[in-house]
Amino acid sequence: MSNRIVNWFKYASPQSFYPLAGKLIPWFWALAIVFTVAGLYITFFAAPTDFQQGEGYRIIFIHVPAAWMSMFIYIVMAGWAGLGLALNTRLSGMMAQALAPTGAIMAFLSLWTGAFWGKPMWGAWWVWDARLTSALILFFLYIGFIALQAAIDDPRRADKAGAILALVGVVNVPIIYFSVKWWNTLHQGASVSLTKAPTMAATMLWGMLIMALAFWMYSIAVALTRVRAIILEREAHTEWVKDLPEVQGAKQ
Amino acid sequence: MLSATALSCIRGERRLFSGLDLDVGPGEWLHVQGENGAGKTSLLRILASLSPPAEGEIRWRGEPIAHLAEDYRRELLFLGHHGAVKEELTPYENLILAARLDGSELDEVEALKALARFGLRGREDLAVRFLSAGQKRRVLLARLAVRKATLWILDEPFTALDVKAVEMLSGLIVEHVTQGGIAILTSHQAIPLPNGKIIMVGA
Amino acid sequence: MLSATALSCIRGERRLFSGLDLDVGPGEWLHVQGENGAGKTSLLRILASLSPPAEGEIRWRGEPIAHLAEDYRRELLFLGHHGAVKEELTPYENLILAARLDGSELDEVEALKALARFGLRGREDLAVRFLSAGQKRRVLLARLAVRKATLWILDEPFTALDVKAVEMLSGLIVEHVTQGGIAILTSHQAIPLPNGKIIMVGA
Amino acid sequence: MNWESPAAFFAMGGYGLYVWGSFGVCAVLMIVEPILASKRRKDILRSLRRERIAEQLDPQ
Amino acid sequence: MNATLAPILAIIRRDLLLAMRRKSEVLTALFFFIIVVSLFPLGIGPETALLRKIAPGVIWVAALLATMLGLARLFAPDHADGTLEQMVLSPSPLGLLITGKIAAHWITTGLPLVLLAPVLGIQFDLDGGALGIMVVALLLGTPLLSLIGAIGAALTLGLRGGGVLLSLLVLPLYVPALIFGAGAVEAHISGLGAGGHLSLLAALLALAVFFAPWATTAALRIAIE
Amino acid sequence: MNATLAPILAIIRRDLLLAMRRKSEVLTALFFFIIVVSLFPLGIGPETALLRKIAPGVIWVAALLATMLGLARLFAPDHADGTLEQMVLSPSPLGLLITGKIAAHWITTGLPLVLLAPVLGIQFDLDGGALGIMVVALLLGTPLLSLIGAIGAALTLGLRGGGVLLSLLVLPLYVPALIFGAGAVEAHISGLGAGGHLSLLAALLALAVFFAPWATTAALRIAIE
Ligand code: HEM
Ligand SMILES: Nc1ncnc2c1ncn2[C@@H]1O[C@H](COP(=O)(O)OP(=O)(O)OP(=O)(O)O)[C@@H](O)[C@H]1O
Ligand SMILES: Nc1ncnc2c1ncn2[C@@H]1O[C@H](COP(=O)(O)OP(=O)(O)OP(=O)(O)O)[C@@H](O)[C@H]1O
Ligand SMILES: [Mg+2]
Ligand SMILES: [Mg+2]
Repeated sequence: MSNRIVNWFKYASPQSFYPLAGKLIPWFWALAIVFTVAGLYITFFAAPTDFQQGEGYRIIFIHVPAAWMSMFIYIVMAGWAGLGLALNTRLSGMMAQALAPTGAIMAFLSLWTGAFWGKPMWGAWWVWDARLTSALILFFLYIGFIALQAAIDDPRRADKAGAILALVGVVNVPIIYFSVKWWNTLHQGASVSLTKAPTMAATMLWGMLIMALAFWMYSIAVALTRVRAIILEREAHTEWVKDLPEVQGAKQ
Repeated sequence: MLSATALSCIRGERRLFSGLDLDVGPGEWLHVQGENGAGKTSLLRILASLSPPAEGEIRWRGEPIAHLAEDYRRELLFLGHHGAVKEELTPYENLILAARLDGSELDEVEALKALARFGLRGREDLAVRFLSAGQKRRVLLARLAVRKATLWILDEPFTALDVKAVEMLSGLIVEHVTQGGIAILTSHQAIPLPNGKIIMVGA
Repeated sequence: MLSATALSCIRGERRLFSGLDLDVGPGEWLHVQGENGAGKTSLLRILASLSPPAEGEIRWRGEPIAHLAEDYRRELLFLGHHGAVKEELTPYENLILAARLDGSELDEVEALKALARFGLRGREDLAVRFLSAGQKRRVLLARLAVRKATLWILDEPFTALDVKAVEMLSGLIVEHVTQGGIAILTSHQAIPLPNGKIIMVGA
Repeated sequence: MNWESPAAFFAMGGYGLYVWGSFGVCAVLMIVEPILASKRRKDILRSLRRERIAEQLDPQ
Repeated sequence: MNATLAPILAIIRRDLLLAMRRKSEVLTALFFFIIVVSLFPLGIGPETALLRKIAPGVIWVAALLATMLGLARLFAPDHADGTLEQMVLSPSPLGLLITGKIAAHWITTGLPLVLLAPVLGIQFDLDGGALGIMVVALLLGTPLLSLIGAIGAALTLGLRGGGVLLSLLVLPLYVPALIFGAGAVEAHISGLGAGGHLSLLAALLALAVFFAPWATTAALRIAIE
Repeated sequence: MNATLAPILAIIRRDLLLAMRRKSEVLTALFFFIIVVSLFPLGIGPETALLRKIAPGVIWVAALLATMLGLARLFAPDHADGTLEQMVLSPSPLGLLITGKIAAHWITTGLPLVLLAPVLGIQFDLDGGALGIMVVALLLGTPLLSLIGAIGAALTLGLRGGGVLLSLLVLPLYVPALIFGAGAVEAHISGLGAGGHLSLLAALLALAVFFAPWATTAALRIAIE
């Protein structure tokens, strides 16, 4: 029992996590590529034309996974941040920092693909729909987190400040979501409303799920790559980094 | 009474000092010496519990200061580079407010006496921002005369003071120490204080 | 070369000094002395043309400085309480930018040499806000080594400096003066400078 | 296969701009992001190696 | 009880004294509010019907920006002159002192806005009932803005991009307050009743009262270290 | 010519370097703009027709506030750390240095707003032509905002209520820019043609280019003394 805890903490140290991440990264890349290929096949070849939206609906296969990931990554990020604050482990802050840009990109993608979908479907790049608005705010929360960490030089302080912000944000995300939803439904104007996508054929559902898996694997792979860079940056002066083969190596 | 063992301090990637031990008891004062950038200010802030040491432990009356918290802070008076002096307020108001922050009400007469002692007679009601560099420092230092604290930690208290003020402040410190207080201070100037302990930081 | 006649200065309703005459020529330095709040800083700012005197006139090479304007400022280097040092920039960048403000491009080697001379080797690329109190002052003072100016007006240049830096700065001032420059400065500390002119302000 | 020709595939039934605008940006970001992330690691590794060499060159 | 209240009151008194000394600060936060609200008719045009429709939104956004403007100076002066250090070293718990500062901030910026809002509402041709709802909503909402804002102010303390970074952090968090606050008035106007919105605002306020001082204190400790 | 340009360019380079060092500052002024614009729909409601109507006004008010927010830091840091004194003592004429500072302010705050405005216009469902007019109007208007703002920033330098007093001084002066700027877009939408508004904006800009640096310099000299 206690043995297992010790084991867990072992991987919570940057020193042992660094090589572990290095070993895991290729696997996640492989999975990401496999799922992407399969997902793209379903997207463009297996899935039939939608009778209502023509070919335009195929955007859904990246739009929805991106939207899901943007929300999921924020929660994971806040989780790491909270763990770092509570247990004072160095790795947690680094993980949170590594996840933020990926989450921001996912949020951006959900906005971008949504806009490129909205234009042909609704005739507008943007409407102030509840879901759209809260996705936009989530994007701002990511940018705020990144900007705050970038503005603090001392990494330890940056981690703690970022953790507080992430926790405050994670409390607020559902509040924001429901408030926006309520705001929108209470006085829905005569303007466009979100036309519900037609009940999806099984292929579509599968396509979306597989693409979501691809996005998931991709996010993990990138975040691990980034966390390795962050570990090196922060631990540059330590002995174990100086002893790494990458650093010792005769490569130019 | 205040003792520290194996303190070390890291700023950025630079190790300012390590393995630093110190021990000051009642009636003693400690002169922290070292070059510019040696880490004196950093050490004083650590001793005042404003920032944690990279390694090592600090004890006050035998207890780690991290545990004591409030009980330590109640006995401590720390004056740093920055004055905690509000430029918009008068010296008198500054003194009153500082006392209130410490949880005590300052008597009017006492406040005026302290200011006069620091040569601010006639400037009690002038906003601090009009004062000269030395007068600003005096406003800050006047807290020494009104706040009852056992441990004084003073970072370069003598800067910007003229000769008379330096003597007066030295007198105050001597008085505090002979009454069983403790003072820890830094200064690059020659100061007219008798036999204190000395600790070198850095190098 | 710099002469002032019947200067007076009023702050609020307080007359800090009046009827003050001074005259410094090439190869001389002037020590402005006085208690805290006597009006030394005020005098230096007046001499640097940063604020006008209540009465009196200041002449440089025989001409009133008000007429000379740019021609006076070109020969003048004024360093006050505030550093004109940007906390976000490194010492190196600060030096380069200050030179550019004076209308000259500073050579990289020269800048690094000046910083090294002021004991900032190894801190050239660290943002100033991480530096210690004394190191910040050194960044400011490094301008003395790179800017060619005849008249130096320095307000408490020795504050916060350690013993070694005080000596180095004194050396620099002596060098400047023996090469025919002029220095006007204030300081409450004892400073290792030989025979200068002295002027008392206030009281 | 529901595409008659590559041209039809790229036209996306008239929605080409929108579909490829979405997938294109998505692809670009997902290629650039990992490149930037691994470049960040390579940069720090390079400076660490340089530091090590400088240390060895240092006398004493 | 007294031991809890005394430090809070001491800080409130101190900050009010400082605000009085800087006189212009309180007044001008108010004027900023007035000017922003008055700018809209200039930018949008004078149609009364249109203006009445956007009035609650505009007033709330202006209140939000006016609060935010003062936030940058909530802790910054105390940080720069070392008072914050002295507060950390004070025998009173830091959390109480911080609560006092937040309260003082509300008294000097939020409260005046609440008192002035009806006048501005009249400019936009709102009726009596709507004005009443607006005041109640602002009374619940402005403390919420101060509380949330304090977290942002503490997090960005002493940072380079300070002032503007602060708005980036805080404004997204202000969204629920804005929606329920402006929504309350609109709901009243459209005859739906403002009760739901107001109770949600109150619930958010209650949450913030417990949570925000804690987060602020934690952030300040980091800034000082 | 070169003697005129050199100090201006030196200051621009210096201020851009500082802006880059404070990284977040440029980006976040932009985000402030985005967020303020996005707040309005939240306050007012999501009706597209209504939003399209108020869009030019909202975007202009937001541009104005975003510019104004940066103004407080236009001279204040240089004043606090003594750089302004050194500028006064510099052999180059103060007026030129100040012109450089104003130009740098526009490059770091005004220009990004101009570039971003079309995206926000799209959110409010403006059509291509209106977007074009808006960009031109902002291109003429934002330098005007920087120039006028600089006067206000200089006048309030070192004063107690500084930041907020500044907005009190500057916002009324911004009113013509707001009216013609937002008016241009509205005139275009209602089919009246934006030419008149735009030439008035250009005339104001020409006036300000000559007048504002001089007034700013005079105000700064007073502040320093
Ligand atoms: C900028 C514009 C858009 C943004 C920011 C956006 C955002 C989102 C988000 C956050 C989700 C996940 C919500 C959830 O799982 O509860 C989502 C799902 C979805 N969106 Fe969008 N969206 C946009 C435009 C569109 C458009 C134009 C359409 C279709 C015409 C659309 C159709 C869908 C569908 C079908 C789902 C999945 C349904 C579900 O999981 O409930 N979205 N979008
Ligand atoms: N991020 C950093 N990276 C490297 N060095 C740093 C960093 N932050 C601070 N330092 C160094 O830490 C030291 C801090 O010194 P401190 O302020 O304690 O000096 P001091 O002894 O009080 O000096 P002074 O006599 O000048 O007041 C300085 O030498 C500074 O250059
Ligand atoms: N508005 C005012 N009303 C009255 N006195 C004022 C006013 N403004 C400034 N003073 C006084 O003017 C003097 C300014 O002195 P100055 O800063 O020149 O002194 P200094 O000789 O440089 O002193 P230090 O050695 O402390 O630097 C101070 O005594 C200050 O109290
Ligand atoms: Mg120090
Ligand atoms: Mg002085």
